[in-house]
Amino acid sequence: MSTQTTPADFTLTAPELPAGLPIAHVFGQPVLEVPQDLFIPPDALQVILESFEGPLDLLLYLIRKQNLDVLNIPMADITRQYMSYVDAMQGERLELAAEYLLMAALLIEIKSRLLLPRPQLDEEGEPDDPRAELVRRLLDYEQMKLAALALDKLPQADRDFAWLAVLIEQGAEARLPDVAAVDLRQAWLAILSRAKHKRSHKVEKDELSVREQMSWILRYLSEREYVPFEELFEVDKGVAHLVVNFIAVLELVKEGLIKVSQEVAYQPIYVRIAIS
Amino acid sequence: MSTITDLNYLKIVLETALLTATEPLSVSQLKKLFTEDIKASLLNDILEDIQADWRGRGVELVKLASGWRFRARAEFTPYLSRLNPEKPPRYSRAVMETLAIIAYKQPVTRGDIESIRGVSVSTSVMQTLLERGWIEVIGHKDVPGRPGLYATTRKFLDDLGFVSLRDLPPLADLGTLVIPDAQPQEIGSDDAEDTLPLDDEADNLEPQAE
Amino acid sequence: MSTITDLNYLKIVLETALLTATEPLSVSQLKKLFTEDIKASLLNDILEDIQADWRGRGVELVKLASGWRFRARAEFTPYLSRLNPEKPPRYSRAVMETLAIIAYKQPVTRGDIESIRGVSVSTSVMQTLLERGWIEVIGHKDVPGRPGLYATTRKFLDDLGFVSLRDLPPLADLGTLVIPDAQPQEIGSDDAEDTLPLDDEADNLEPQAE
Repeated sequence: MSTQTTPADFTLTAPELPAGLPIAHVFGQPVLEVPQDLFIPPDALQVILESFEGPLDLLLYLIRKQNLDVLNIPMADITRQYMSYVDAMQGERLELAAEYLLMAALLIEIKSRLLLPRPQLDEEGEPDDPRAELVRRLLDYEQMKLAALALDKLPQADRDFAWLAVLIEQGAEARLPDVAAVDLRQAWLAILSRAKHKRSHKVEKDELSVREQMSWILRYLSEREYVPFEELFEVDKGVAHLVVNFIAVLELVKEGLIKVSQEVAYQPIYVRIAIS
Repeated sequence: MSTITDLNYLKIVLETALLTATEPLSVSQLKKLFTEDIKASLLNDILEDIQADWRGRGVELVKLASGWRFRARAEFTPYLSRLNPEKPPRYSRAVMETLAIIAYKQPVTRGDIESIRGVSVSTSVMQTLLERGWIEVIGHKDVPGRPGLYATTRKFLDDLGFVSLRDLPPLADLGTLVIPDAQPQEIGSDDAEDTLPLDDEADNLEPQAE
Repeated sequence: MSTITDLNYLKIVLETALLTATEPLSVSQLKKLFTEDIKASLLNDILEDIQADWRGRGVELVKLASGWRFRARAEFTPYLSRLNPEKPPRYSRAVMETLAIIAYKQPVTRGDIESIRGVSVSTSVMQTLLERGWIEVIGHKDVPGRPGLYATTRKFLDDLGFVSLRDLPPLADLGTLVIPDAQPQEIGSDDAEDTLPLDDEADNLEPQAE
């Protein structure tokens, strides 16, 4: 693909990039530097790790931070620093660690091959530097990382500019908009992106079925005054359903939406909408 | 630009807002475009001015019950209908976000929706969904004002082809896909603070206006 | 109206179609507005004329991958966003890096993306870009598992204001990434790895007492 054409005034200020980027946000404050002594408070570690996009990103950060020549990576230093991150990470985020461990293994392998007295020769008899492949991957990744930043800075439809929407009144009967499941997901993404602190409004399937039952119970109660507790439970729907229904009742009580009452012990329990 | 003294600039902003709006805009909505307090009478004057500018063109600015909006003149419909093979309309983002919140977090009050969205929810948005038969009030919360509790209906599930709410697309992990929005440079009004999150990445991620 | 002889009327029809269109209109679509056969070159002239008419206003006519479309100038977004706080999300680095790899290296498989990023790419990242209509599967690679080949869509180009992929920001030259402080005299792209110095590593490789 040709990359010759340059749109008007676009310039990449590539190499300085990693320095200015906050590597993490701790309590809303940008953290620009990992502490030199590499003591990382355990709470901050997770935040720092989440701000890296993977082992290549972390490695690149370590190299760029120290202004090292990518072609001449001091393997011992970098491997040691890298390992201190991975060690710290292992307790916290095991699922992340696999990809990072793979990279650690690669670093150690390169380091050990460099220690061999005579470098291996490639087919053409040239010394074969074991770091070459790693360097290629690092540079390829960095190139794409910068491209992603450049793309993100471009004005995007709807986010940065609006299309025109002048109405055409078509005499025919008005058609109702279609909505598909994915539209709901996209809507939620927009809400998340605007949320003040990135609260993840995670809604799991289990929670959803509770929410569904909560709505069902409220509907049921709204048409009746007092309902015996048992009446809310349809026994033939199975144990899972009963449990979900019971959690829904508890949740409704907690939110102050229904009242559950019993006059005397062992007497029937009644449920009603919480209205004084 | 701290104050808008240039009437022509004011006019351009108004015209742009009306051309991009998907719904009619009332004068009080149009006021919100500016942090300065602009008199309704001045806005009305400018709107009539814009209306006059567009005379003799294919599109006209009209005043409807709910506000001002641009629309194509009827005489051009024969041309336009050759182009548009009736694309189904779309709901505004406000409607879609409100629907998503009711679907995933029901039962919720309007206040709950507003606190999740971070912006107020207009009556017309709720009305759109109620009229469609996709949401309903299933009770009232026992707090001052006794706000209605909204839930989705059977019809909502049917129309979207779901059997139960559990068929909704899962939302797990969505948090990793987006980043909190950057604070736009020059929105100073106090309600902007509620709607737009302060973000410390602003420097890196600001869109470049060219 | 049997024939359109009046160029001005032709222009009004075109402008009206573009102001009301919900997506970009190509010249061949615009031709369909008229029962008469209008030359593409004439239409292009008029389109450029309309474009010029709108200079200095809040709205501009732009030429995109799939055709012509009116849009509000980015500088007015701060005003407009006071009316509509809802807008599409700002995507995370994972999403943007995936998009960049697809845009610059297309067609690519998910495996290709993973090997460049060095981490697995979650399904929800791909789904987000597919749902946004920015990427699509354009075929399958003839290797075991027949993985899908991803490419960017026209909508991606339209939404970023491009006519073609050649308008993408140029990639940083790999050579300029090599040495961070010194300006490299010459960039020996492919040979670079052969010049790796091996000897001065000795210091670093010695076991160090801690």
